Amino acid sequence: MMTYRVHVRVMPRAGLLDPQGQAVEHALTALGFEEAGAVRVGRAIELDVEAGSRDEAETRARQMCDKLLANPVTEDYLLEVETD
Amino acid sequence: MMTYRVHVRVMPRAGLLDPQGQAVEHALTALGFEEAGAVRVGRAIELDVEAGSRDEAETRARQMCDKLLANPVTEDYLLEVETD
Amino acid sequence: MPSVAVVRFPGSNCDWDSLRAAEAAGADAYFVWHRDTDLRGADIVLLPGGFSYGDYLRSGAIARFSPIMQAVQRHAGAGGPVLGICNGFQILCEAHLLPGALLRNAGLTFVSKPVDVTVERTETPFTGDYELGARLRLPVAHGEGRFVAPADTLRMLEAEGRVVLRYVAATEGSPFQPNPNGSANHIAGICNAAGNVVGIMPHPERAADRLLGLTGGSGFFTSMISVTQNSAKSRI
Amino acid sequence: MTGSSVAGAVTEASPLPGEPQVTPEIIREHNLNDQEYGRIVEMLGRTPTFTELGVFSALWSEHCSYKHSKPVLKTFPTTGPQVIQGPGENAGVLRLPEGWAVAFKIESHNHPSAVEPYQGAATGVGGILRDVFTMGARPVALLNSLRFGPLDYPRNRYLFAGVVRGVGDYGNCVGVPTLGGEVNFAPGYTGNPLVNAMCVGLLRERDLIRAAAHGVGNVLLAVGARTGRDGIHGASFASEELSEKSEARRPQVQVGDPFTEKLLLEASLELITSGLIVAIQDMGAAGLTSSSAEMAARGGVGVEIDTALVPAREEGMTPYEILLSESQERMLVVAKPSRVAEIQSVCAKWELNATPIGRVTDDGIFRVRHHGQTVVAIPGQRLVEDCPVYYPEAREGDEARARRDAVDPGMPVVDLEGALEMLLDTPSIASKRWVFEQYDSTVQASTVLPPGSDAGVLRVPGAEFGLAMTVDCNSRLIALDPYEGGKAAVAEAARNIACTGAVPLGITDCLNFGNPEKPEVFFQFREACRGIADACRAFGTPVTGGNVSFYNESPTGAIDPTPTIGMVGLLPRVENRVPSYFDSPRDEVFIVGATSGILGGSAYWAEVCDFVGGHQPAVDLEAEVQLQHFLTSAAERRLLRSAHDCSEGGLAVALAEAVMGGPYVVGTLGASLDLTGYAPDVPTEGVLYGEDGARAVVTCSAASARHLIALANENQVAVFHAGRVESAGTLELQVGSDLFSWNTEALRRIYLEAIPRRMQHPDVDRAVGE
Ligand SMILES: Nc1ncnc2c1ncn2[C@@H]1O[C@H](COP(=O)(O)OP(=O)(O)O)[C@@H](O)[C@H]1O
Ligand SMILES: [Mg+2]
Repeated sequence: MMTYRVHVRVMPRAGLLDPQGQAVEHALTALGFEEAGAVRVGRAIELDVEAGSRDEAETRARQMCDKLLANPVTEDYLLEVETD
Repeated sequence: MMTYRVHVRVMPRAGLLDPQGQAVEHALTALGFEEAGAVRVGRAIELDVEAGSRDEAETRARQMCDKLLANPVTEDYLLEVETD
Repeated sequence: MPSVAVVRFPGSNCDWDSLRAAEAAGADAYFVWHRDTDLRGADIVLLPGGFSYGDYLRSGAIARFSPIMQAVQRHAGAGGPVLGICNGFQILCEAHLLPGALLRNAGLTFVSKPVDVTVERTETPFTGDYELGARLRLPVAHGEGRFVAPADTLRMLEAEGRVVLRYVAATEGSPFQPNPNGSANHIAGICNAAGNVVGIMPHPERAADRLLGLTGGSGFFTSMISVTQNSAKSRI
Repeated sequence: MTGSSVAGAVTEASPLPGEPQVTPEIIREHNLNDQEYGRIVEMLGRTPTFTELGVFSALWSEHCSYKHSKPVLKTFPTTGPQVIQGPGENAGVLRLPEGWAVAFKIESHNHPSAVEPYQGAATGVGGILRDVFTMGARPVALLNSLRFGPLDYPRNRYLFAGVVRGVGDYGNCVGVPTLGGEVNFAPGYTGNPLVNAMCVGLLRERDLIRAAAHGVGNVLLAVGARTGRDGIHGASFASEELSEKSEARRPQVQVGDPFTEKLLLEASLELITSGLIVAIQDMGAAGLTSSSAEMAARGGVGVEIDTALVPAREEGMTPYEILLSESQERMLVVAKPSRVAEIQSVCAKWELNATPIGRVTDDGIFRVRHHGQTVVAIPGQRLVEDCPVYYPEAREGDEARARRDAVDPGMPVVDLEGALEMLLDTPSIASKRWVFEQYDSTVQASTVLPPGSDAGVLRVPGAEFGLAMTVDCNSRLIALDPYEGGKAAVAEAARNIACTGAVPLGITDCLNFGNPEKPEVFFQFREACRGIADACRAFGTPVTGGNVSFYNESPTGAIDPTPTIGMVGLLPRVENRVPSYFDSPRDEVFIVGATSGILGGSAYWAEVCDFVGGHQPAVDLEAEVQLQHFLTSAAERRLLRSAHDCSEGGLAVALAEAVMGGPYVVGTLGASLDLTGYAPDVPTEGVLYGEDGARAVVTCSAASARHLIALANENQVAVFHAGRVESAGTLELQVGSDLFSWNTEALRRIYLEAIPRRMQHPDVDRAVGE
């Protein structure tokens, strides 16, 4: 058994209004960062997963996302297992 | 000028209480994911940055984090510029 | 006397308000705990407002897995009336008893104020006592009340007349925005295909008493009583 | 065994291996002066251990020991037939009808909010909620009093937005409605905002529980959240001493978890009403140290704790850290050993841990062990009560006197008609809808008069009576004349209560001042308290508790002195509550109370003439009492359609607010009023904008007018019939030959938009993304 650090990014589904992203973009521009655009704001989740292998860790993490961490109706997620 | 996609992860500073992370960990365990632990929940921000070079994009993105995207008192951030 | 089970999750905070409103309408109302596994033969189920599990991750996302929710699923599947108010609505969506999702308000702040809504469907156990198109003033108090659903789902909801409450602008010169949270199609409440499961963001239990200034909400509770009594009669 | 003990040691304790030596530097870093340290050595008969030093520095801090304020606070009236519990407990308690009682308290969280507005404000609300429910009361209302620098500066907008969000998110989640508050903006608060949170709770009198440890051999349990390194006193230096690398892991910021608070609330009330426990107290400022030491002192017993037993959130926490941590959402419970199992099962139901960490002892010593080794042993009573008390010099500052004696306000920037619009656009006077719309004000389905009224009013399910509450303080008046200003703050609170028809019952106070070691600051403090005490005596509203917050210093010096008054009142029949706004056309409009037209300290001079100074109107306590009687008896006889007090902005602003109506009225009213006869020999600007107290604008039906006038005469209050409410949407005021006219809707727009307009900046909250 090994411990893997897993990083999950849960983002609002493309096309769905993202008021937070808009507000941040608006604020960035107001602060003089005109070069910023297409801002999206989502959730970042980090966790340890005990598993026999990297692949197993990833599979389990996917199950966690499908069941709880992401809402299939409105969100997409990306998953990375840290390599050490 | 090029457009770079930047990914920012803003996480609660280590040692700070993370009630949301606690609740998620608790829920995962209740759902039978005993192998999950040390859960932390933060924000994931994605944005385009127009810049002359990758380094410049990263420098500007850092400034955005310091000024707006992360709370210097309670949060740490990690920054990645997408390579294409 | 119809029996009403008010489900208490850790973090529910409109549990007493809902219980009292149901009792005032003449129900035999009692609490069931989220760890319970049966509803003690309730005719009607109320999922009250609040912040179940702190609304951490997504409102309703964790409460959905409470043991009691399986009993609620069975009750709903058998056509039993279920009303989710505010956090209760969010839980019903997360549990897929209702379509769509409730996201952070478009204004990004918590919104607590009275709003005007119209009753657009009276064939539900909770709106039968209202006139179709009736205009009610009810308080909202939520940070995540923006209803969203895929375009085809929205079309279906409209086509099947499953929008129960819709935000409207009040009379001329009124201070009300038509929509406090940016909901798609100004939707404030919907029901499932059978019409027995209803979710609404406004709080009728806070608008069922003259002394509190607003009375438009009592119909939700009187309706559910009449319905169950009639269906009881028809069974005899 | 006690390396550090000297001949004649009173108690024995030994340093942990590797803990810092107690050096003069360390002593200074603990903010203990020579006199205080001398008393410690005398008390122990030896050098304290490093951990003991931490304990002393916490309990002998200004916040816990009141060493600069004690003598002054003793001058407050604290007794009365309605008082069940005065100062000294977690909250004051007053008697209500039908076996009910009200517990209430106000607390400041200024410095944490200056560092981290969101968490600072949120944890401030959490702390005051716990103070109330540890008395056995269910929190039924929150209020908040806020002060910031002007909204023209991004930092101030950021602080304002973050604080309001923090106050809202916490109370909303726990499910306690916010019924009122106040917000003020002035340069004096730049860099040092004030965040005062008040909580009101209801209990059956028989369920009252006090935080006094009893019963030798009884168990101490830690209930609720685990203990982390949050907000450890002096952690900044201690961390270097204890371990270089761990520095980064030692945040000062306390993070609130309102979800756990809600569970803690329900569990605590269940434990109290079921009679399972002996005593309970919140682990607030100075955490485990103050809660255990204070509970022991109140009960005249000793306690013994093993810090190794305290559930910790992080690895390798030292006794020093565990004792001084200010992690939120924790309670300390005292109970009979035989009850522990039942207590743990109640807590388990609410998903909380209850862990035995120590016991009550008979030797009166505050003793702390770590894995058995004694690291703290201090005589308990003396630890809590023998901190040196100081009587600082008090001398009025010269520029304060100069400001008061100044005569020439200079030229107004607009005419008298434009002045009203300018005042309504002033954030301190403008509608606070932008604020209270972020607070759930209707949860618990008992809100009878919501924010936007003179005072918040709630009903008690199953009871006839209602409860009114408000917080008030006009710091401009305190700065100019602390004694009169102190009286004025209590008078305004009482007026706000009486306008709803309620009888003022008692107060809690939050005394926010600068550095008390400055003579001019201590003068403000002493005089303001004298004014508060005199007003409370006159009104029969005892002080039941409160909080002192010193050392509020902004870059430009001390903050404006701000003794916030939180008051509760009783409405014998809640359905007699009186709204603050004109109700229906053709109602008769009366102005109750007289004016001298004095403009000293007025908002008119401050905003329109940019002049803060002059002599303010003296507060006539007699007249205030008569007005209160008039208002409450008029409400009792159902004579009033509306009542609104005159405060900042004077009569003109009060009339405008009454005409504009509540935050959500539909349609607009108007009024055409003739004030010519009201104060014939007072100049027009004084009539419109003077800020004499003891006044209110009231309306009644034509039929009730006679009775209202008769009642006013009975109570010897001047009553002037000014005209009628009209359906036409204009406010017209005739004063002698001058006629002023405003469009009600236009005034409303100014009044409602003043704050949102300024907060539209996208930089409002660096945390828009949060
Ligand atoms: N921070 C706040 N939270 C809740 N309500 C508030 C706050 N600030 C102001 N209010 C409400 O706005 C109204 C006007 O406040 P204020 O100008 O202080 O009135 P008054 O001068 O009569 O005390 C009151 O009903 C008050 O309760
Ligand atoms: Mg006020």
